[in-house]
Amino acid sequence: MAAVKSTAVATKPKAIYVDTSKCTGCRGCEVACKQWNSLPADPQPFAGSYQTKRDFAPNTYTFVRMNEVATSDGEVRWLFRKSQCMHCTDAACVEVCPKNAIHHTDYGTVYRDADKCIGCGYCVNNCTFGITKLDEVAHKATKCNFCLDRVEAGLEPACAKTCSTGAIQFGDREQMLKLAHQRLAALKPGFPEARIYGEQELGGTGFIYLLTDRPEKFGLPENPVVPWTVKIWQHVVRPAGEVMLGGTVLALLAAALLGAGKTGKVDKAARTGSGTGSNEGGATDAKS
Amino acid sequence: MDPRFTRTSSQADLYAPLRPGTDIAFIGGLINYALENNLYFRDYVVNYTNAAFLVDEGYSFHDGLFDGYDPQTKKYDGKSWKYAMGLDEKPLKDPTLTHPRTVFRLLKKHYSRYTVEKVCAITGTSKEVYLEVAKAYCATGRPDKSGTIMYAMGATQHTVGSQNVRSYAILQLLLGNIGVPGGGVNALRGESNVQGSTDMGLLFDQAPGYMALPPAAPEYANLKGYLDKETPKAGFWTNKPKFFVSFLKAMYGEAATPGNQFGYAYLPKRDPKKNYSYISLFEDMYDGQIRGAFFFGQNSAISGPNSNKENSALDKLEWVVISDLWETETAAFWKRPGAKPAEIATEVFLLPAAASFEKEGSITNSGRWIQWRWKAVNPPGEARSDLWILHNLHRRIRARYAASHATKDQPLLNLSWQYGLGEEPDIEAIAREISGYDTRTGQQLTTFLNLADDGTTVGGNWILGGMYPPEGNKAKSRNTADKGGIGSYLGWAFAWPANRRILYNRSSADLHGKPWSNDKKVIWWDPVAGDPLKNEHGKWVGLDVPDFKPTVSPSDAGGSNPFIMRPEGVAGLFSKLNEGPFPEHYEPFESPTANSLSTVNLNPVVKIFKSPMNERGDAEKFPIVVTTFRLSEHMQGGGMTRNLPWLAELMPELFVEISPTLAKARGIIPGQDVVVASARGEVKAKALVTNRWKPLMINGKEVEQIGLPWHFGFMGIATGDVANKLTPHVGDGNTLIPEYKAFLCNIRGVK
Amino acid sequence: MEISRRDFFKYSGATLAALMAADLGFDTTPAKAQANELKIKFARATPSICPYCSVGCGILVHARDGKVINTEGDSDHPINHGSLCSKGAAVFEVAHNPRRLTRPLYRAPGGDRWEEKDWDWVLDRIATNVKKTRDAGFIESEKGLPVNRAENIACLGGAALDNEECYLLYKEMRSLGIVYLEHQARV
Amino acid sequence: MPKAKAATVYETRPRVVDSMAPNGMEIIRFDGWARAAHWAHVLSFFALLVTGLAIFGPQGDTIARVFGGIQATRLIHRAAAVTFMALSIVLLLISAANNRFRNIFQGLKNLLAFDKDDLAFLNEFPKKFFGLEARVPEQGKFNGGQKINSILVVFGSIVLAATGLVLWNPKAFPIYLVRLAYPLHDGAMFIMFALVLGHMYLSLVHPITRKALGAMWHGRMSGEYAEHYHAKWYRAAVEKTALEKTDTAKSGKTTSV
Repeated sequence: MAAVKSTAVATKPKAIYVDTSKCTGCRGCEVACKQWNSLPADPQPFAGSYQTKRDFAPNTYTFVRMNEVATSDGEVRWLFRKSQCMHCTDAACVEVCPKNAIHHTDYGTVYRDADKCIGCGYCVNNCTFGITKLDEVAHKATKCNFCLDRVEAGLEPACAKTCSTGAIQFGDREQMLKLAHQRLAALKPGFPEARIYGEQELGGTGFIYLLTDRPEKFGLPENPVVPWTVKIWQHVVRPAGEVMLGGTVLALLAAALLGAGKTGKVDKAARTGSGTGSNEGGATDAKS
Repeated sequence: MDPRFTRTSSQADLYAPLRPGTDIAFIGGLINYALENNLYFRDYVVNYTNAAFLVDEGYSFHDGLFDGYDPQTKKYDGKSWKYAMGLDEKPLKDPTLTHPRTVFRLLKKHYSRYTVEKVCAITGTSKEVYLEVAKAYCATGRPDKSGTIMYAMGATQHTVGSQNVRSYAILQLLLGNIGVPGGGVNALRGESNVQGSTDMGLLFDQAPGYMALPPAAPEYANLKGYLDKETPKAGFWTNKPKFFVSFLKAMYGEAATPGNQFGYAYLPKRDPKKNYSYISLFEDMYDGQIRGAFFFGQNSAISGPNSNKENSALDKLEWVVISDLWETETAAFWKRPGAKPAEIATEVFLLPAAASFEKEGSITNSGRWIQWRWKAVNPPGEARSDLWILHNLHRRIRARYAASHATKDQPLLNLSWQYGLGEEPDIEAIAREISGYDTRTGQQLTTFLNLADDGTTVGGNWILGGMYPPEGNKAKSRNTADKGGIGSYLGWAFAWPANRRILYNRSSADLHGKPWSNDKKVIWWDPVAGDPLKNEHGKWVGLDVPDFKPTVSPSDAGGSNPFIMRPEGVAGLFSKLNEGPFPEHYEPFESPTANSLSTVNLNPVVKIFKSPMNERGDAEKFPIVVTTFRLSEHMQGGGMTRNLPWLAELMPELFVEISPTLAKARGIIPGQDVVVASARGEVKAKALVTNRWKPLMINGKEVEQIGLPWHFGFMGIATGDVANKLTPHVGDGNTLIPEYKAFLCNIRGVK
Repeated sequence: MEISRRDFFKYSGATLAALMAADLGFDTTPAKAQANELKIKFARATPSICPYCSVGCGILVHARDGKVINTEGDSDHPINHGSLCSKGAAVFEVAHNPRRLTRPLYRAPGGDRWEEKDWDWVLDRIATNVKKTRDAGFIESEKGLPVNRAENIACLGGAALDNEECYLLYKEMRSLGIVYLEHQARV
Repeated sequence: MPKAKAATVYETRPRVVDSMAPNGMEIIRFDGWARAAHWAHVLSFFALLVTGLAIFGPQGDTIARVFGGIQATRLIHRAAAVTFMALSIVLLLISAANNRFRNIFQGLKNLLAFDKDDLAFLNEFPKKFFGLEARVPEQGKFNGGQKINSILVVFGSIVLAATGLVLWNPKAFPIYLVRLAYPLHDGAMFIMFALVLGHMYLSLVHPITRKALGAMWHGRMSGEYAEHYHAKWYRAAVEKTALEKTDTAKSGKTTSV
């Protein structure tokens, strides 16, 4: 309903910088995330590759995507990317959440408040990256919450702490960006397609990737946007609807006051009949 | 370099595939490359290795065989694998390295056969990649550079496993990479305390501290005979009598007196003709010789080779005791798929053990750091620590023999067991006994140098000497300072020996005691340091505890002999192992091709078991090379990981990695069930078709390769067939470690 | 169903007010994140070393009222600086796992199931077996030389045991005369 | 008022009924089924609207408490949706069967047939609505405003139902369709909400038009009102009744509503 979402401006912007040129796919982050958040396993059958997780699940906030990519000279590259909620600044979930259960924190991350979430699934269906999932039993949307309790206690998020190759680092946003740019400069000669992903995308995301190849090789959209349907919904339909509704009520009030002078009787003078119904209003009519 | 393109390879700057079992060819080629292109570190090689030593005339090598080989006994006599001695009974040397019988020349001649073409034909690596590897790695031969070789079971689990590691040592010595930071030959061992359990001598022929357990042979009849035979004339091992007597005092305490050779007779003497190592143990168990067995946290049904045979061996036991945290496949061998419990008469005891954080104790990592573990919580239910189990089992067995006066029971009754009267043994007392104390004062020793051979000191394991000095257990120290930034962390825990972090670090300095390069300095000679009262005129100082006599100056006698454990004080490019002084490439027990370097296909000293269930596969029936491997998500026999939901969901079941060409050839689609068969068994797995695997050109023929993780078994959450049903009962020429990493198989899809 | 004009104003006014309030987005509840309480806040952290491979990474085991509530890397530890691979990170499930053995189990010869026993019973029975088997196969001497060995009992394990445990195991087994003493270092 | 037994009445040609109405005449405007359908829809629509609003915004929680918590509210929303759709279909069928189907298309045609009177009505009535003088032409059974309203209601309901089904189980539909369903559902809700407000005003508050409320309550509208505001429809009804009177006189049956 609210046209303007109460988005806390990030006073202490933090970020997690994931360097895919260092990740060896050991999946320590997957286990550490489950350990800290006490998430039970959700076993999937062997799916033809090391990556047994195909998608997020109510108790899987993060998993490592493993793509084998053939290179031009017939060799193979094995690209790993730890995937999780991106914590976008221009966040579709924050916009669509009807209960203000998802909002930005002082660190610029997107936090889902379990108490206010009713499990309506708006965020699940509109997330730009399709990450948030719905726990139908607990009626809660589930996603990575950037280990907010740890961050507020001055600790690193669980995945950043457990990463043994230093692929996942946590810190102030501009410090992380500095590291990313340094690394990019070093990698560019060997990896022409290397780039930073998340610095500008969607107004800057809480997770910043240093990709060694094009985004789709890592299962990421080239330039992610909040779905246009969300924009139409939140910035056109809703405001317009509210204005129209307000207008209707005012019109009815005005009509009632101005029309007060009329007697209850049928107005003989206007024999030709005044009919009923405003341009939007209407008399009763049975469905024929 | 790895037969498989692994997740680590994905981040490597350079990945070189090679056929499993051809490491010596690969490294031999690098040795040749370093020598041919003069990339070796000459000063280091001349002064710190036995390159300049002349070898006895009797030494020879021809068509894959060294001198003195007896085909009947399949052994070398090794009589002439020694230095040529001068009149002064000292080895003859030629520092100019020109004499044809210098170790250097013989080495150069031996590896001149390992040309790049020949090597690439054997290993299947492409020439371009191989030359890139050679160029990149041999560049570390410069004084200011260093390179490290890290390896695991991929190098050791071969019939030529020991020589594989020897070839790493030779390459590193030529490039001057031993004793310097960022150098070394580093094993990535697989269990949290496998280093500690090896240090404690839990091997059939060992006493703690890498000392030999005496065999039943005339020359070992008494302690004096043992010490004369086992103590070298020079080098640090000349102290062995102090270490061995202190060990006997630790074993038999008061009952170990000079009179009874400190209880030497009580030690069990093994039959020298018999081999009691892992494979022979199960062979003998299969033959019914072994009636009872203990398994302490070991899941042999999964991790042992030829598991069909090893499981059948377990069936023959009268009783077996298993102590573990889970009901493993070894504990449940009597109800394994296909077994008939009614016909298995073994009495099985499964004891619940405590986990690492449910008990106190120290463990030693691959870097020889002995770290203490504190107890966080009690074990669940009635689980107990292995310490508790061993302590209370010993007391009960001993009680049964209390009344006996038979001599055969004296070894048990005279065993020293001073760990308190309660059920829970006093672990600090055990740690103190291991580290060593003076029997007269009860004072903890500060170093193993204070151990004595007259029975006045107790030292359970000399290499841990000094871990528990009077001021307390150094394994518990947690100072995070790293002086000099080379990662020595001298204040963190205790490293054996004597807290040295980089062994042979004397070789990081030149003949004058000055570091070869500032970047690679560890210790150096400081003429000013030293305590004048002890008329010390200079001392070795630096960023690590010197692995050298601190006050011996570089110019003193032996002042430039960094390899203090070896009699000649210098490293052994030429060094005796069962198969010879230089590593030579031989094909694995089951190979798709003949040896193209000589007519000797299999390592000539390997023991072949002519017993049932030990068939040998040939390339016709089994054309595909297979190697077993481990996953980062599972651990060894799988007990500790396949019972954990978070890990079971990451790697849920057994799969086999195959190349797209092989898949097409066999009509196998990704994810399909396949059967992998070797001469010894069959295994069902899911197919993981990946272009990380490619067939390799081996001696002109295209050979397919596949990879099988071996953690899986029928117990636990993540289950699967036992990959080790396929592996052979054949082992390395020196250690008899099984050849898991290279054998032959065939594969077919299951409709 | 006559609704007086006054009633109408009352009702529509009320709904209007509610709508207007919602309209302008006055979110009455505070937007600040109330992250839940840090679970390890009052826990005791015990340093331990990972039970898996031999790199020797440091692990902190957080416990409260005798129960493990969290395990993560030990940031002070110079080897791993707080990081852990997938196995080390899962150590929590070694503490909380219904599959853990909690009572001594015994399987009778030819039997098809485990029976739960107490420690006294199993240790006594094992000691009896050891003595019976040792005495049956003990070789006291060979060719006049004392050998004191028992070749009919083997002992395997344990690279996962502490040093002190390995030491006791060594003393205990050698004192019985066992020469078939092997463990994972060989495989 | 005598209880009028529902006679088979041709919707489009209403019958005149003798009664004690002020000018002694009423016309049947809506038969029983039509009224039943209307009021059933009012109930389910309001249930949908209110429970929908409970989800719609943070302030909805107060509404949700009335229904026993947000999850109960969402359940009621779904239940009401089912009744809403079921009613539409069932009653459509019944009234169709009642009028032997011919009438349905006729009804829809009337609804959608816009003649100049309707257009004239649309720009005249607003002035009148605000008390200004306006020349409103004669209207049929449904004036221009009522036709617009009906169209929007029918169309709005269909959109709400369709998008509601998509939102109910998003996994069964392609994601872009699900994402499109949100703005459509909300938009249709706004329109329907505004319509209902206007509609309630005119039928309950507006001094003149509220007199026609009875037509949806007991089905009859006073002749005077009909003649005044639905002249064309009124005349058609009167002629028809005159014809029937002569028939019954011959057959001896009394005319009934």
